[in-house]
Amino acid sequence: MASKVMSMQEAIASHVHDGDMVAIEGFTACICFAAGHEIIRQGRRDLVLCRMTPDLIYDQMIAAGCARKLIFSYLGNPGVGSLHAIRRAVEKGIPAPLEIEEYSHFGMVSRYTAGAHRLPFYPLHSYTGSDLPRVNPKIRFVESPYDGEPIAVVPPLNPDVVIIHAQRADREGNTHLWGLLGVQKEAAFAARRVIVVVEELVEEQVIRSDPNRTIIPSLIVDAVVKEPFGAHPSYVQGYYDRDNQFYLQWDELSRDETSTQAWLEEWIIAVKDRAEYVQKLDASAWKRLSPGEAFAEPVNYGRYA
Amino acid sequence: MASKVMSMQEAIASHVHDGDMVAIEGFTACICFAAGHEIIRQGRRDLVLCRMTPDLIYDQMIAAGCARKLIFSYLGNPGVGSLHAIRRAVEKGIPAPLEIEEYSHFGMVSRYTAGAHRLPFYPLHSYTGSDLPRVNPKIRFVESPYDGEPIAVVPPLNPDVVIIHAQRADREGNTHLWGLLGVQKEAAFAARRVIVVVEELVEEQVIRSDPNRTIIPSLIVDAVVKEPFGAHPSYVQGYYDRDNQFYLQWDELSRDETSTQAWLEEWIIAVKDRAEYVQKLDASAWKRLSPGEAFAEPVNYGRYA
Amino acid sequence: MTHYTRNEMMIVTASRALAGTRTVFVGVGLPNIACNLARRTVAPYLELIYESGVYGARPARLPLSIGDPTLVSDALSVCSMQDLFGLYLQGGRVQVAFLGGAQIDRFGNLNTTIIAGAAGSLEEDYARPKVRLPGSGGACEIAIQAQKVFIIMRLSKRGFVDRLDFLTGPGHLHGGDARDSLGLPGMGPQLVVTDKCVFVFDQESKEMLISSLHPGVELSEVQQEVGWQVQTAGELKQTAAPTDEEIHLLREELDPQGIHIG
Amino acid sequence: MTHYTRNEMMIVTASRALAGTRTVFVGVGLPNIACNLARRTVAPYLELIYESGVYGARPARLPLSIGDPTLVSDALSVCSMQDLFGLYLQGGRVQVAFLGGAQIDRFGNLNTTIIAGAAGSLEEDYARPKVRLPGSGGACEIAIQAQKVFIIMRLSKRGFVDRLDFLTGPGHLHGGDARDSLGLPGMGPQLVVTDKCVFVFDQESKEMLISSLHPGVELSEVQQEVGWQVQTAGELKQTAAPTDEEIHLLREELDPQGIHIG
Repeated sequence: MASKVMSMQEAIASHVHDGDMVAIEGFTACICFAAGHEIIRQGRRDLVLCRMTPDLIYDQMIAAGCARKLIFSYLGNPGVGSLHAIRRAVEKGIPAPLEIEEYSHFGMVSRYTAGAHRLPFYPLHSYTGSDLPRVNPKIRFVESPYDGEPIAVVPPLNPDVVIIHAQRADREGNTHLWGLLGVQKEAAFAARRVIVVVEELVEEQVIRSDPNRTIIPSLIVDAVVKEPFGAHPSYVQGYYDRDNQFYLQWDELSRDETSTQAWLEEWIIAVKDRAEYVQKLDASAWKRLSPGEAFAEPVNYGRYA
Repeated sequence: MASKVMSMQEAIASHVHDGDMVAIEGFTACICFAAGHEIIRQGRRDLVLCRMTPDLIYDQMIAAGCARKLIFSYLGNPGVGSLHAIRRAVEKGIPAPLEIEEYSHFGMVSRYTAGAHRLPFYPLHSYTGSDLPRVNPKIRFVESPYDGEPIAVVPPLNPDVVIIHAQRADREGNTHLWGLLGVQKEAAFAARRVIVVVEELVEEQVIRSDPNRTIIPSLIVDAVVKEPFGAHPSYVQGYYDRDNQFYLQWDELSRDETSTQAWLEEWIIAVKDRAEYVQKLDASAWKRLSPGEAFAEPVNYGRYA
Repeated sequence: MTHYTRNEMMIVTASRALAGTRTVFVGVGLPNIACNLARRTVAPYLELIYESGVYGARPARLPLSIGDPTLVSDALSVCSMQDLFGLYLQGGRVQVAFLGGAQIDRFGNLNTTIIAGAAGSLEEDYARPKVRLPGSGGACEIAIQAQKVFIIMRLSKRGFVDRLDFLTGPGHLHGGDARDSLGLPGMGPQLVVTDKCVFVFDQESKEMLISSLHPGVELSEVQQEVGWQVQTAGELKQTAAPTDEEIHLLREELDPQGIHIG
Repeated sequence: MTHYTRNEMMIVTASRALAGTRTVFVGVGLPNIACNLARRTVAPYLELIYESGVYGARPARLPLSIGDPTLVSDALSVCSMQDLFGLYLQGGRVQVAFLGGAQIDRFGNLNTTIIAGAAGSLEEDYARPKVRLPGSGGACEIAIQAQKVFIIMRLSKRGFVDRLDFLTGPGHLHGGDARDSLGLPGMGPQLVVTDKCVFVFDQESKEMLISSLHPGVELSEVQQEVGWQVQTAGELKQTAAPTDEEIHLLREELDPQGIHIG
């Protein structure tokens, strides 16, 4: 198979279009800020953004005016507080009104799962007694044909593009991911197009040495981007830690629309790519964020020839 | 937590009772023949046996008269041919009539999944146009509340006991499994009681070094049995190969009821435990079945202290 | 006896409620410290479950969020969120879950979605909220599925309200057998730990009752911060103060930088 | 030209039908060899998918069964069967699946469940079969979900029947637009490769038609082994014989012990 390796610029230009439904997934870990920044730089508009936890990256993209709608389950700066830019959009329509479609975490997980498994709906024990179904008509109930009891269901979610950040992949996009797995596998299989962004490109043989670790197969991948530190300020298990100073800093600066726009200008618009962003960061950051080593115990798959 | 380690004798005596619904799972790999043999030795009766692929172990247990019912999706000696003892029971009622409840593979997987997730049913695109729903009233259809189209559903399966064979576990039952994963996780979470049988007992730290590899957590495990070669004549990835000579031999000897009973007598009833069975096997078997080494590439989880 | 803060009092009280518990669904912040304290005191076999996909975490530092890498390193198992919510929570494997919220009512129903403006209808208030809160996260299904829910919230009139602006996670709904009649699998809220007192729920009516006052707190102080006429559960007790050992564990081992206990 | 066996003719014909295919759902035996031959000839980017949970297998030996450890070692990905059936097959990622059966009818419907005795009704025949066959395995959902189904079966009057004893995996059902009207996602059977000829299906009626005869086979030999009056698809062609290269690959690399090609 031909290599799918390309630059982030090419990947976003080829696969993310105005009006697309886009999900940059990753639950607190492996959030591909590099892709979000490139989408802002390329000036995408009218996106429908999906993510369980919009986190700072969607706060930035919404502040930059990329999105018309947000599908989500938890709007927070994790462990810190509010997402001020999204709150401004929802509460006051600044910079523009934002349509929202809201679920619980398990509801979002179930939507991706239904999308990935090509199911018309996915059942879950949730929403009974909650006001959420009153404000989201897509949350419905069906009766079990066995005991007649109702159970909540959600419809499939099939984004146009899903962007996943991981530790390593080969040039075709066979991807090893470890640590928190979030909803990445389900989101990627639900997608029409998949962009995989990795810390390291490796030989196919590295992937084949541990096939149980392959969360995303080349079959569903359209582009592979090598972008070290591409998840900063979030973290990549075994590679770097969350840069909590930035999460705290964003909490301060994003309270004000002017300082928010100034930050976007300085750190995204005026920056060419992730390599330049990494250079612009305090060099000591990477030292501070570097974890110690803790290797998995060996596993023998055996040769059967 | 206290250790759950016990002998196979104790594990079967404590957790498998006459009339129980029992599943020894493992799709061609990691089939715990040692547990099945001990159930035969202890003379269990009226079991409801569940397994996607009954394989030789259920052929032996049914020939020994342990079961009154079989829930399954494929009745074959994989890669070889028929399961003759089960065919005798179904076609001729020898040694006793056997009730059957039949699904497709995905139907069985879905039943375990519904059981594990405590769902009243699980939807799948199958059975439409097939005669299977005509002979199994548990296969039903529900309408999607989104597009009104019907989709097949199956009800949860919650065995009293599920027995899983794996490469390694700690003394509490936190279990690493690699290679084919089959339906083991879903079956174990669906079970009321779980027996884990392993090739090696390891320190908890080995498990904690690679938490993504833990398919079954201690939380759901009731007994841990160390039983090297406990899956023979099936295989354990990285430990030993399938003993295909035995699969071929069984195909011959099991065609006849008398030679089947003689084999059960010689290799199960007259044998004290798996250690004795292993001793009784040709010593060259283990050499013949031993695979070469092929280790997974290292993975760093990092220390975050 | 060592002097202690209100937060320390809350944490210690919450940790003691976990005596004998095997599995707890943990949020970050106060619940995380309470659970780690319980492991060292009243619940040595307690396993921590995080919605991010972690079972049996052994955090080497205070996690910064519910998905901190320190929760993964050295955990017993790390799985997808589909498995975590499906197999652990919905599978009925979670004995106790901690929840909190911006608003709670007398039946332990929680709101983490919006603070309403003046629009008047739920749908309009939702569309144009005065304050947009984080939303459910996992709270809606946790409230429905966990065997027991323990709530940790600071006592305040803004929080303990007569009527929620939005019902995100169901407690006992309108009370009585409301949960049972809707078939909700979990037992719902059993305990509300605040910085001033502890509430339990009446067996029949499922209404919140003051069970004990923290040392030095007067009943009127509690009444004043609750938006409905709150009753007591039999004879009013005093919450036992933290022991020296508990305070020592909190300050020396669990939160040496004083981020949450201060 | 090298002499070849009937099995080699079947395998080579099946392998050529995979030209340009990216993903194939493989059974053991003949389909496995056909797929591995296709990878080396007409479909270099073909990835093998096994229902046991394997994507992108690179077997170092002939697998003994659909779950051989040689399918795992060096595979691109190995997942649970829930993921394999849900994400790959039901997810619509399988372009071609190979199936076979004990019986097939003119619309490509397959029976792998029972050979009926004399009871008369489906339910009674099922309860007391003359021959109990293996059952569906994954065949029922594969027949429904794979984009295209290719069937490999030896031609025989016992197998090519006017009426199935049991319909395990749906082909084109009663023909015409039956599949579409039931909403089955896959296109159903497209090809039947036998040891004597190749069948295709009429675009409209969906009835099986003889498309080509293998070298040396007469039309009457085929007619004689089919339990209904079978038509030809336009002008009857002769199946191209195996090339020396194909035969060489089969005998030297893919089945050196002659287990399947003999």
